[in-house]
Amino acid sequence: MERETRPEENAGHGPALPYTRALLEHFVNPRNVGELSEEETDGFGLVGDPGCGDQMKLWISVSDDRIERIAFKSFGCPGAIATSSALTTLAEGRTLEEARRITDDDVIELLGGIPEHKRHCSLLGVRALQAALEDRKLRLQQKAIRP
Amino acid sequence: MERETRPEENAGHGPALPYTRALLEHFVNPRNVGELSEEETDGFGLVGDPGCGDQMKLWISVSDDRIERIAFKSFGCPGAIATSSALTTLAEGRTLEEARRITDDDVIELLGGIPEHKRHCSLLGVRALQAALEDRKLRLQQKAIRP
Amino acid sequence: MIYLDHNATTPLHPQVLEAMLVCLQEHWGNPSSPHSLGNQARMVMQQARARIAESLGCEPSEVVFCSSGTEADNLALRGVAGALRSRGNHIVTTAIEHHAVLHTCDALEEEGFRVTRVPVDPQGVVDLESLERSLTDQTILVSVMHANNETGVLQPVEEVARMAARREIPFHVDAVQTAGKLPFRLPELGAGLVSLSGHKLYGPRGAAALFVREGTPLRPILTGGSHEHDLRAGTENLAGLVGLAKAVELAVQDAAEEGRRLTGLRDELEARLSSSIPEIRINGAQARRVPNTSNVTFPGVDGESIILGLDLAGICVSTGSACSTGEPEPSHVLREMGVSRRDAQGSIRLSLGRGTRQEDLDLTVQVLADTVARLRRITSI
Amino acid sequence: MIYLDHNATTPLHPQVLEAMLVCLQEHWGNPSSPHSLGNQARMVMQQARARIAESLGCEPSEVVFCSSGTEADNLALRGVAGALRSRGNHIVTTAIEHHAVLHTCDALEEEGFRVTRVPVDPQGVVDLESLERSLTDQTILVSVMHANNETGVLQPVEEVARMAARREIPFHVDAVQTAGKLPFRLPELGAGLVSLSGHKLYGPRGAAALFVREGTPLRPILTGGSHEHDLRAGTENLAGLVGLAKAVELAVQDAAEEGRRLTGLRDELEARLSSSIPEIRINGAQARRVPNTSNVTFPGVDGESIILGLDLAGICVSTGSACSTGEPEPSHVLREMGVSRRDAQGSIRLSLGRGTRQEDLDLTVQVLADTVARLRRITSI
Ligand SMILES: Cc1ncc(COP(=O)(O)O)c(C=O)c1O
Ligand SMILES: Cc1ncc(COP(=O)(O)O)c(C=O)c1O
Repeated sequence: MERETRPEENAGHGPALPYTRALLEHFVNPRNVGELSEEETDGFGLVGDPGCGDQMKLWISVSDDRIERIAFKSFGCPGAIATSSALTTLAEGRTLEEARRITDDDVIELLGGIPEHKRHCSLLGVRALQAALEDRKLRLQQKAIRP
Repeated sequence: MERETRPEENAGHGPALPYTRALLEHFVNPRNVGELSEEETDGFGLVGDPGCGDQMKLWISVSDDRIERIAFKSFGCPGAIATSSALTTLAEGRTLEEARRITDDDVIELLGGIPEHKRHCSLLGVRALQAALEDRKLRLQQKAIRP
Repeated sequence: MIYLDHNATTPLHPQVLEAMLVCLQEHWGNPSSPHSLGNQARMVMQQARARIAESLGCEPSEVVFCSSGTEADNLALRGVAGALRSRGNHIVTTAIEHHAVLHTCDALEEEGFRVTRVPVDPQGVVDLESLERSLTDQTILVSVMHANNETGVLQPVEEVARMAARREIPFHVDAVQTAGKLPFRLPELGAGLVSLSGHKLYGPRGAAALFVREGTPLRPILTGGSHEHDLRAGTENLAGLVGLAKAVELAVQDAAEEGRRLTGLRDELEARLSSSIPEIRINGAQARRVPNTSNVTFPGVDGESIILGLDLAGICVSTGSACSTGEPEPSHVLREMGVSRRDAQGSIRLSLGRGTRQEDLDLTVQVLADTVARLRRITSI
Repeated sequence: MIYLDHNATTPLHPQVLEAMLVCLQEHWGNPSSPHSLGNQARMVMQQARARIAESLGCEPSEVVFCSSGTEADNLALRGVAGALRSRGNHIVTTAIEHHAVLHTCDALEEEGFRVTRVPVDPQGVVDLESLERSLTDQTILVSVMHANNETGVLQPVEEVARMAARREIPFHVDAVQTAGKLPFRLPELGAGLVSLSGHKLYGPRGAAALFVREGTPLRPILTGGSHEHDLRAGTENLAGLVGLAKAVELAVQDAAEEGRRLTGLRDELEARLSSSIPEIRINGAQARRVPNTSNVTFPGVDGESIILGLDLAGICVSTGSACSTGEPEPSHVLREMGVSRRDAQGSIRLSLGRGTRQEDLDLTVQVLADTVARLRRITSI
């Protein structure tokens, strides 16, 4: 179901937008924007088509099997930015196992819903995190091979 | 040119109609409605398609080469009724020669104009009069042959 | 003024005007615009659609907004013809449809379709047997009006729906004259396509709708942006749609009660006309009819002259077949019912509505009796 | 609210609303009805038609009222294609037309017509040589927009008109974005068909017009009653038409002066944007443009995000290609001008209008600079 703010709800309370307050908040004040330095980075994910459409980069720093720091940069629509930001707040401080189990629906729930046609944007964050987690595994394997 | 009453002219003065006051007056109070008896009749004209559309019957009584009495009956639209009535007022009291020269435009002028798509109705009256005048000629000829 | 031409058009319901004004002044954004003004307009539009769907008993996604009943009919006919051209080329309709259907069938014939126009009986009801016989495996569309605009005579659309459904032929109902007059819900008609028009039910001109049941094959006739589920392009006339939604809602709410009231008034009107004017005939009186319509023949006089006589007394009626300008052709509907050309020319339609009161009809009967008597004194036949 | 999306739609001019209200409340008769209320409506309609004709420099009989610019475009394209099908099957248009033209061309292709979409140069101006080369003896229609809705870039329609006239090919101009913005008179365009739409010039939605020059072959796409010189059936949306007439009249009166004012504001806006935001590009800036439109690329950021940033500050702008719902496709217009997909995604359209004041633009520049800077800090590219 498409989550739409009904006009009545908005009467006189700012713009009538198809987004929830929570989503707008993450769009205006995205959390964990930025990059991690090469040394800090334990995993890195890049998703989206760099030639066209939305794109997202995500860095994680892991300590004690937990995501200690997370950072992202995103080229994309409001949904992409907000869901990326929301995803980082969900992932931060979580164990790797917990992080792996974060779903699109978790992100959507945190934001109180997202317009139907923007759902696919919310995939980006979760997919970037999965990619970063995979990347971390690879990096560990590589370290194990030539220490 | 179509003669249309402009709405402004009508503001508050009765219905906005495509007809002139003069035409409406003849429609509401047609002159010379009726039939002449066989004895009175010197000429009779019937025009229009009895199976469909407008129809008009016209009687004249002639004395001293003048139309002394004229009467009509009409099945038809307001234009047919009003122009028939107007025609009879034009013809009444005229010499036969004058009557023969009455045109559609004379009738239209008397009525102050008629909507373009009603023009053909105005033909009926004039045509019925011509027919009646022809009929009179025939009757005279017949009388001459077998008196 | 006494207005008895509600089948031609109706005045705006005050609540409809009010809803439209809010929209014209406040929600004037383009529903396709990606900002708050546009979003607001889009939400208002969704509400209008939902409101219509609820009033008529269908899904919001099944409502396609159009600009007139004529466009809705064109979309139904041309839309199905375009979509099913490869399946067959035969269309079945009736001989008494509105010109929006009949002339569109003429146009489709020019494009190579074959059209059967099923006749009606003397009461103006389509001949069901003849309709059923006309269906072939080439038939891709059946289109039958719910009620005729000139006589008010109801057509057995439910039975036609069953015939069409048995053969899986899409069925279109032109319900322009019944929507808001009869308290039906769309599924009861059994049609995949149903047209209705705002200005016939106290809504605005320029706003109409085609119900398109999920799965009905339809190709758009207006292409461009992806409005109206990709079935009808063009920036939406939002104030019109909001007005239409309000009008449908109000009309459907009142349909049953108002229908009873109008049936009473109409029947009384017809009784009085019959008793005070000799030789009149009520066309389609033996058939089921919508409550508000009465079509009367006054032999020997011309309909236009009666209309003008009434008009001069402040009473608006019409011949039924609204003709844009020029010569009124005798009604094809009455002719199909077996009425002579001359009697068809001497017929008028009285169509009652929300504003009609008993005293209006009292005056109407009196003026009609006088007018007809006067014209009969003049008549040459 | 600061509204800078006038190319998407405009608010009603108060005088337009006033004219519509009179009509909705008093002149609600059906112009086809044969009584005084109908006559009055018919006269009001004739006046509206005459007023439009006078404002645009054509005959009243050459104005065909429609329900939207999209319908006008469809009538022009499908109408000529239908009328001249036997003479040829080739249509020439440009690659940057509005979807109302381009998607209609797609539909005509499915029906067997061949369509050439002439490319534009990097400034968004149609390539005249290439257009002329594409004309064949099978070409039955040329359709070129007067100004593009996304960039405001004017097309050399007068020259195209001469090319088409030399070969006696009907020429259609989509003037939806110039009618009322530029002080032209119809004969200057040299086209047999010209579309315009009410809601782009402070008139109502649901009202538009197609100018059809005497003698232009055209087959109606909506059939039914004989409205609009038999070129467009359907009971007329009288209030809409009256509003359209008033809007056209007012817009044409003010076009020259308002054009100068908006050109000044627009040029100043672009200068300030260029000096306060690095790396921006104004699309089509070297071409002749309508006065009110500015299309700007902000490399590295997403247009939708800019729009939301502005929207939250009460400023309404759009990407230019209004998309009904769902994913905005990067503008086909910018892509045809050689803009990369990603830069097209990072472009917005600011379209000024009657209500736009210098201080609105001051604030807009400031908010835009902040928003773009913020988004650029987030961006991954
Ligand atoms: C039965 C019927 N169908 C279609 C129409 C056409 O609808 P509209 O007047 O909205 O074009 C009408 C009314 O004129 C009608 O009565
Ligand atoms: C150039 C152009 N043509 C056609 C249209 C379609 O007009 P309308 O919105 O009235 O359907 C528009 C506007 O959307 C336009 O900008």
